[in-house]
Amino acid sequence: MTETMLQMTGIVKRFPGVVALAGVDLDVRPGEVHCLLGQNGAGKSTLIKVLAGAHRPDEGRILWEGSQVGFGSPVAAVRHGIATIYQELDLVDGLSVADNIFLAHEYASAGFVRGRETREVTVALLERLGHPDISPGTEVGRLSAAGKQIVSMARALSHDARLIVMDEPSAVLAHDEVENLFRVIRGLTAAGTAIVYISHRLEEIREIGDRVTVLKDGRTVAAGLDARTTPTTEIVKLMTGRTIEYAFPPRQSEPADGDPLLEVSGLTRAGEFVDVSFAVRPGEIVGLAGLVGSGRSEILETVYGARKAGAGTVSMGGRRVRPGSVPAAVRAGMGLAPEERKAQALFMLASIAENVVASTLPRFARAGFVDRRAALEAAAAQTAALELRPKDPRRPVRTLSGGNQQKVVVGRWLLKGCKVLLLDEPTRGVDIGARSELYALIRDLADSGVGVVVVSSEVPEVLGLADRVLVVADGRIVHEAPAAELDEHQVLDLVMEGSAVITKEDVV
Amino acid sequence: TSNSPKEAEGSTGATNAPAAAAEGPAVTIGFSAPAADHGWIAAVTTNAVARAKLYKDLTLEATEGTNDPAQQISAVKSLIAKKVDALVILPFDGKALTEVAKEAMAAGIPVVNLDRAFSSPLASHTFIGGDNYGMGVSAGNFIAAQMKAKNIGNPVIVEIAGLDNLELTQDRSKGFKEALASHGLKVTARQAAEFTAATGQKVASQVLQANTKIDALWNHDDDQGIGVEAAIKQSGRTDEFIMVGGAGSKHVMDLIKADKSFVKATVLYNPSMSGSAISLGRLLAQKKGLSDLVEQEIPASITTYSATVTKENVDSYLPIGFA
Amino acid sequence: MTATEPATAPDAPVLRRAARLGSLGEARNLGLIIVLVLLTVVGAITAPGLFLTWGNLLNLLTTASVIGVVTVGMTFVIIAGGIDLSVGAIIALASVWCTTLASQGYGIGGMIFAAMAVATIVGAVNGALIAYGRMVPFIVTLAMYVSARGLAEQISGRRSQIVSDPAFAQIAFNKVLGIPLLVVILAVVAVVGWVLLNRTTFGRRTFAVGGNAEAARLAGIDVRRHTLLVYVLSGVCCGIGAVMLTALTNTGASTHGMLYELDAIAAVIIGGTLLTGGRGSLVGSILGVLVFTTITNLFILNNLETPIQNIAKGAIIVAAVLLQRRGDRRNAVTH
Amino acid sequence: MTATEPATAPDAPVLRRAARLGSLGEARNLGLIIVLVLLTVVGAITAPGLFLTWGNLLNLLTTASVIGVVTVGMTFVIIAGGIDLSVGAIIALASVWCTTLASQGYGIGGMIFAAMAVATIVGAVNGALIAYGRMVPFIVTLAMYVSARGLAEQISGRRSQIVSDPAFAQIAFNKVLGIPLLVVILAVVAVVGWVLLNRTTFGRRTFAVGGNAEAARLAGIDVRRHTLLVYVLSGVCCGIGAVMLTALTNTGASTHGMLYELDAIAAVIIGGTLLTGGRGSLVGSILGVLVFTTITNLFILNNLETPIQNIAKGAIIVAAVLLQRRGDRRNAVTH
Ligand SMILES: Nc1ncnc2c1ncn2[C@@H]1O[C@H](COP(=O)(O)OP(=O)(O)OP(=O)(O)O)[C@@H](O)[C@H]1O
Ligand SMILES: Nc1ncnc2c1ncn2[C@@H]1O[C@H](COP(=O)(O)OP(=O)(O)OP(=O)(O)O)[C@@H](O)[C@H]1O
Ligand SMILES: [Mg+2]
Ligand SMILES: [Mg+2]
Repeated sequence: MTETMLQMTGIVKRFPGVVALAGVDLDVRPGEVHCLLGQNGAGKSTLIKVLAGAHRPDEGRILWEGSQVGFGSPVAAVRHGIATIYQELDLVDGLSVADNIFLAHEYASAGFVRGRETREVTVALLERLGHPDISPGTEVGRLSAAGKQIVSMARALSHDARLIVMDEPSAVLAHDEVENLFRVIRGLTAAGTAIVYISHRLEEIREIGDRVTVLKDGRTVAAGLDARTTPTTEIVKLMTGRTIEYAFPPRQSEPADGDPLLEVSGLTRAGEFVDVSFAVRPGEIVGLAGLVGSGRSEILETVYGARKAGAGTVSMGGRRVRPGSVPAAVRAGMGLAPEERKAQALFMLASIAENVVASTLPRFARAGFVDRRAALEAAAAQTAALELRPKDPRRPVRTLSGGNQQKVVVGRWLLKGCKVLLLDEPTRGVDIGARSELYALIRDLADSGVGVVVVSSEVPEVLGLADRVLVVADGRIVHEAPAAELDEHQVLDLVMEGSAVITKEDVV
Repeated sequence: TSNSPKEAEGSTGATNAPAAAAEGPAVTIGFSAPAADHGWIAAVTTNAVARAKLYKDLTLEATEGTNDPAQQISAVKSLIAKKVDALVILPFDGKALTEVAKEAMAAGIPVVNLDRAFSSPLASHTFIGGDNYGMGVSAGNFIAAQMKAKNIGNPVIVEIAGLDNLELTQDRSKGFKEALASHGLKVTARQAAEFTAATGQKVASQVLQANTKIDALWNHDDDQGIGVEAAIKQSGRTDEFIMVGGAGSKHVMDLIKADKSFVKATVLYNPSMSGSAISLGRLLAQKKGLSDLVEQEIPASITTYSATVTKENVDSYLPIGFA
Repeated sequence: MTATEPATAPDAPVLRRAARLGSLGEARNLGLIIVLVLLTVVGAITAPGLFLTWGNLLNLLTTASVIGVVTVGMTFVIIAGGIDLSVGAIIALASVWCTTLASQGYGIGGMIFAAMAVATIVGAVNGALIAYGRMVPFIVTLAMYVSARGLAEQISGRRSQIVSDPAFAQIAFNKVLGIPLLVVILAVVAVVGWVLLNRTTFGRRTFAVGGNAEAARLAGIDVRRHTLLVYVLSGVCCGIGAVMLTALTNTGASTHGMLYELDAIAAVIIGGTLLTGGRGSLVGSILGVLVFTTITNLFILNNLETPIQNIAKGAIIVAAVLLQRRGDRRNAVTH
Repeated sequence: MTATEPATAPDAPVLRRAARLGSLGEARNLGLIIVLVLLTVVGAITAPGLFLTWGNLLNLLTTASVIGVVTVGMTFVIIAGGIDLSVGAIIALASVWCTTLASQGYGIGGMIFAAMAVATIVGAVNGALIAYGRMVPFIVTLAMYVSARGLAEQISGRRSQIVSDPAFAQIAFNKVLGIPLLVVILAVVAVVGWVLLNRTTFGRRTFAVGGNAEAARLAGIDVRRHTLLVYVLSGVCCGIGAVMLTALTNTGASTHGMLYELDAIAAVIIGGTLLTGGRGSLVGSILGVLVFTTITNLFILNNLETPIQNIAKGAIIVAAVLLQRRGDRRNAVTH
């Protein structure tokens, strides 16, 4: 099938101080998976927001199934059969899963919500996404980032649209979840639904994509490339304008020794994780691999004192850290770049600079008075090191693209420079180019004697970056080994078995 | 109660020709009072304005009422700055406004202190106001007499006071308590409303629940009384006890005259005093005396007696019953 | 097109976690009920034969009825992420308007219509300025709070306007199977409100608008229209409240409804609704009203002095909330 | 240490852009300044020779001084995501406490100390209950609003207490280079507050705590301690305000500071601070106080009837905010 379903031409979108889109073209055919690639800040999300009627374009025209349309509002787009999964999971925490999925298109008679019907359809949708475990009544605010992602996918499926736009759906998902997602996508495309798929993971593009459009600085630099055959180097060159060998920095030759910086022993939180013990030595990078929901975030947050441990101890340099107190952990020299940037890390109303120096203020203060110039320069340096776009650290952080916001979060802790750095999904939504920068920076930190703990849902990342890997399944450390001695499949098997074993035990 | 201004003026007692009304030099009088957040203060303000309208030679500068001494001080200062010829001040808090009143006097502007007394004689040329303590006494005496007449041994007497954080409320209750005591009686229950019909109903309805048998009830304020009256009717206990009002609204006087309800009397505390205050202010401003007094001088203090209005004497008071 | 392959193993932690946590609303309501029970016990002990009487109970509910109705509207406004400081003023204006000689000329029907119309219009003005004028609710309703009362004073000449039509006064006397009509009205308004909030699309969207306006917009909700409607709803409740209060006091006065905004907001917040919107419970709000009313009732039955009442009241409120928090584990975060 | 590349200072065009954008605060403040100018023009026209006089100006500022000081504290509280309904009550309590015969026995020093001590302690209690008792600010400070005033009434026996020491009264009469001391105090408090908010770590953290408490906590800020401190700060401001008001009125009374909570919050919100916290401007708050005070002053000078005044007041407030919004393009969200 070659006829085009959607054709966007010369789309321009300006924001105060930035041109987000400087003339973008995009054409999508029925039943295809059309991948949208581009660096952080290239304009992908803005483009799909224009398509979804969430932004009004300043110029350009949209042809939808032959006829010109201008979606004044999200409703209009939905009515035309275009559903969207936004990058910033825009769900209502206070409402239940079912209510979120059917918000604004509820099953209702005379304004009264038909509860059972809603629940039934919700269950079906979640089944289809491989998550019968999420109950329709659960308040969305209680779900993990991953859980929320599932719900927004269910929401997109709930209006049977002919075009579904997915803005980095896999960013918060681990391997198995992505498999579910792809299974669903194949089902949809088989039925003639078109998908616009945004991701920074090339291997995913290879697996699911049909054609690729590449954006750079708000312009279409390439369209209609074949998703499977186009060589990576070319795609990366189109995206970044330079060649990046997508490789991890070399590990230090001899494994780290000396007394551990951080020692965790017997840490337990009812319902989240059991008897977690591990140690981190100076200059060592420890990776935590595991499924979504396996409790890695909880482990990090508990080590950091953000959650109170039910049992077990955390000590830094041999001294016990007061449990359940973040200030204590920070004083002891820990830092945590949390998982959910919007909820747990960013001050959306503040500037980039404010956000970057948030944990480092005392350094720029004399007698409590902040040397704002120094702080600003430090922030500028940090963001430049992370290739933040746009550069100016005075801009409000809320105007940044998702990936750039993530860089701000990580940048905050790289700047802080603590003894032990805990990173939860540090590369979530960060583009290829910036990733290798990030890896380099993390490795530099380690080489300077900092102990690093990295949680990532991308197994290759854990294996590539870490010296030692802990495999977490269902709140237990089921395996520990030097990264060199493991490969992706081993890890995945371990994860699955682990959970299998544990769940059996629990049943008994 | 009426809504048309004409009647309203009538009820301010402003129509009976004011003393020394003979035209004099044109003068301006500044007027400042608390926020009109309840009927009595509202009537005071309305009466002052109505009274002023009767004099062709008088302009009234009425400032926004406020319950914040700081604001009222500033208002008075503005009036001083405007070089008014006389000031009529009903302070939210007499003591708090004393200093600024002194300033005015020092600036040669005669001050008429209305109702709530300053703490220094230097602060005003003349005080005119009601007798809060006396009001309580009148109410106490009337009730005591009634009880004796009905020869009820230790009767249940309840008191529904007004805004309790005002000094005048304390004085009224004090007078009531001591008058009753002089007859060997005491207040069984005392609760405070806020001078408004709504709060009157709210408090009274619950006081009625708290006291299964009542012989007499004194309510400090007739505007609040509208609510109290409603509550009593709603409780159905309309002929169990007598009720005495306060201040003296036209509505209550009508009830007393009709003598068909439980409202048997009200002890005057009449907002028309603001009218007199304006007249005095005008005379001071025009440097006139009180021609009808033997000595021309305007007395330093006029405390209007808090008469008890009953069905015997109600007709003579009806004209000044406020709306 | 349904799932072709079997779904992967559910990740157990999510389930466990989800299961353990009760909903914020319920937990808090439980707390408030405990508080009410305790207050009742105190009442029974300190005012034997007075507090626990049918008469006192009905009177207590009657006292709660007006503010209760207002609180229902306020609950919607706050859940939708707004605030309405003008409720008291609207009641004053509506009560005055419906008791002018002119209105009274039309008899009870005309009076009720006048009150409802005025209140609804004022609510709509609030809503329009906030939704379409994109102004801060606090400021808009504060302005209305000043203006509406001013207008009420202007119209009434600041005189209490006594209701002449006995039929109207009857509203406060009538009973339905022994229950005062006013209490029945509160019950009806509360139930209707509850259904509207928890069983209709309007209610769902109210939560959405307050919880995440941007998400609501992206979902296709007309956020502005909804905001407008919520303030209209609050206005309507004030209109009903005005009719009730006018009947109860047999007057319309510019002094009616003073501080109702504070009482209503307090009831809503103590009822577990977030001042920032998006989460809340109407049952909680009603319980909040009952708690506050009961406290005052206890004081009056025990004939406490005003200052003591106030000191104690504050303490009791704090105690009540602490009690509530025990019921509610969710906000037990470490720091 | 961590930065691998040299600090790239933001390039020129970027800087210019940033400058053009301006902070929301500034934009709104500009709006308020325009409003003030307009009010001044109106004053000059309607009350020639009265409004634009040095005397009236000082009088206006003196009136603004007490509420102004309170507003400074309130600004911190609201930016930190809280609210303080108890400011007026704290002022009443402090003024009463510092004018008891006992306190007056210690002379002016003792009186000032008494006021400051009481206010600070009450603020600390608020803060402790909110930060460590994890209770809703609205409820805690509402309870305090009731209790503190009750306590004031209890102590004073509901009779205002005259200040006997002339030295104390002098506070209201003293002038510094022709400027009333009270106005100077306001200026000093405002400047100190501005520096604290905009130039110190404390200020930055206040924004952080109000903007995203969870993020602040994970960023290593001791959110609870900071919250406590913010309410203490508000208490201190109330203490200063109490001393000023007591000197101004030469009395301590349980009726002092009525509705100050509303005036202060209104000034803060109209000044462009978000009721939800995280963003705000102290300059805006002060401008807000001046706008409100000027409006009242204009009315006094123009001798309008109070009801009309109130109606107009509401209208003016709305107009003012609309004017402000023109200054502020950024919150023009697409709906
Ligand atoms: N509301 C806004 N105001 C100002 N600038 C904005 C706004 N939204 C986006 N931008 C800018 O537009 C550009 C494109 O942003 P967009 O979110 O589309 O990037 P993206 O391709 O989605 O990046 P990422 O891969 O990180 O999600 C960025 O420079 C961003 O700063
Ligand atoms: N059902 C749930 N109820 C409450 N909080 C949850 C729930 N599921 C996840 N979370 C929270 O969401 C965050 C993500 O943790 P998650 O459960 O996904 O474990 P994880 O191993 O960190 O998985 P990932 O980091 O890959 O998302 C954690 O803060 C966790 O507490
Ligand atoms: Mg994006
Ligand atoms: Mg996680």
